[in-house]
Amino acid sequence: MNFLIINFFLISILLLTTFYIFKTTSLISVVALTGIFTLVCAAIYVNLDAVDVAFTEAAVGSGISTILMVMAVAKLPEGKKNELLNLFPSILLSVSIVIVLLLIITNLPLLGDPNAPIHLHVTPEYIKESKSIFHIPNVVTNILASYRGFDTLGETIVIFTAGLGVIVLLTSNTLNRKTKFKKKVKK
Amino acid sequence: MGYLIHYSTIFFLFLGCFFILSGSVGLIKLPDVFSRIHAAGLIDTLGTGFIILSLIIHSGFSLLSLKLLLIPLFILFTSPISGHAISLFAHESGYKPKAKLKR
Amino acid sequence: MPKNNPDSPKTISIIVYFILLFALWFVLSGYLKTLLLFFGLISVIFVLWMSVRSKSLNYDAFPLKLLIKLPIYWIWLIKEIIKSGLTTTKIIWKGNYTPQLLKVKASQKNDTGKANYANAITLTPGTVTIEINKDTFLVHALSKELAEDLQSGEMDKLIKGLHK
Amino acid sequence: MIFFLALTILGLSILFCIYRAVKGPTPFDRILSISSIGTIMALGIAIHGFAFNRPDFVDIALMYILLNFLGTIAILKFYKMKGKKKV
Repeated sequence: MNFLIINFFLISILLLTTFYIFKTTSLISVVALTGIFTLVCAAIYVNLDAVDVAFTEAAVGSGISTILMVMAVAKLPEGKKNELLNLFPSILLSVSIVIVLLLIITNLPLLGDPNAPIHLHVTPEYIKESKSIFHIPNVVTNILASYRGFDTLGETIVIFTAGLGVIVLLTSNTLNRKTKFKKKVKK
Repeated sequence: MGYLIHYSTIFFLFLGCFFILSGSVGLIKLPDVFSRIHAAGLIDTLGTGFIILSLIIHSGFSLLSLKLLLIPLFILFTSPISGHAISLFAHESGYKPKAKLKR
Repeated sequence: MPKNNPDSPKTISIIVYFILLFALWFVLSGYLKTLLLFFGLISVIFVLWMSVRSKSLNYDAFPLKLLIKLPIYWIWLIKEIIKSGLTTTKIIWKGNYTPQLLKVKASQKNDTGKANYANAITLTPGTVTIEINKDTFLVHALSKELAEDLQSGEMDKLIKGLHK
Repeated sequence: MIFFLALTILGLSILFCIYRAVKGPTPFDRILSISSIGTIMALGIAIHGFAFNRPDFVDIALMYILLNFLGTIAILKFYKMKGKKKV
């Protein structure tokens, strides 16, 4: 019950921020509101017990995509605004996607249903064997780091890039370097 | 002893929640950007501190409580930097605070 | 750019960084198996090597004297944060804010001390350092008592003693 | 049960912060409220872990706080690149 209430609250915040992302015209506030959107998305994943997805969502969404969007906005010509010239095609596209997704949802198994197809095939073996083979208590870590090692390597590279973003942002300032260079030239 | 742990958990948890609530009320109520930074600082320091303290008391001493202790430690380093950066850039981009300079 | 200070030799601060990073790794993972500890050691050494190579380490940050005095300072800082936080909460709920701008003199000599003082001012709720000139800070305070509290110079003196 | 009550209070304060993020006259108000939302959300995740008896969630709360700081500095850097201009 509590689980459902929390989910409902988070999704209503998500809808609220989406509405205002659609409505605002200044690009920097769109970037800022997208930051809230990603944070709430990751919180929903935490609530659904998908811890690793939440990790990746927070790292990629809040770490990399914010930086990329900020850089893109900085490169735009001045005075550019979030203009919506023709609304009709985008509304048509999103409404059709929503209809397709709603049709798919009715065919999905219930959340946490033990007889769902994914819980019958490999998962029991993972839960039984992984601890005795790898001696690490966390099953998700076992699956990610050893059964699907190569897959995770790619994800880890993404997270590593987020770390590099931290270093690039926090240590050297390219703008300062340029102005210093100009001063030297003037002298 | 068990009662003491239970009630102190409740006390510190709601103290932290009270500070977070008053910080967010301050975000709405206060008049300009420079004053609102104080409210955000209230959320960052006192709200986080008391909530983490209550969770540490609840969980007892273990590796988990050390992990919890890392949260206020990181806040101690990151919160003043972001607060200072916001106020500095707001000042540089030409927003003047409502207060006048006192000699 | 981090400068090399003769007072704090490079090797000692690298050792301190190593201990801190390894402690962080251990707290976050919590494994005691030899193999995993070895992996942790390798990753810590790799990170240290990378940051020495990219020159993003600050060798000035850990003089040994400061590390000993730091816990006492933190306890004092927490007391100060709680005190000014209560004042700020009272101001927010009552609504009688009288914002103040004031200039504060910093008597610390080195950059680390000044940064520490500015951070301490910003960390206590109710006062924010806006601008830092050479040794005067432009501070925004939420009310008169908070401003007077800062101008009495207690915090300045204590942090000056910390960095001696 | 206390944890759920605390989560409700945190949700209420998140709503207040979103009001400021949406309305805020200056962009700095928006950045400020986003950093506070990040902090409150991280605390909420920590409390949520204790409420559902899964205290391992503290790791995510830790990472949230670090990434929140990173996002704040990233958006502010944009202003340094643009110089003195109101967007």
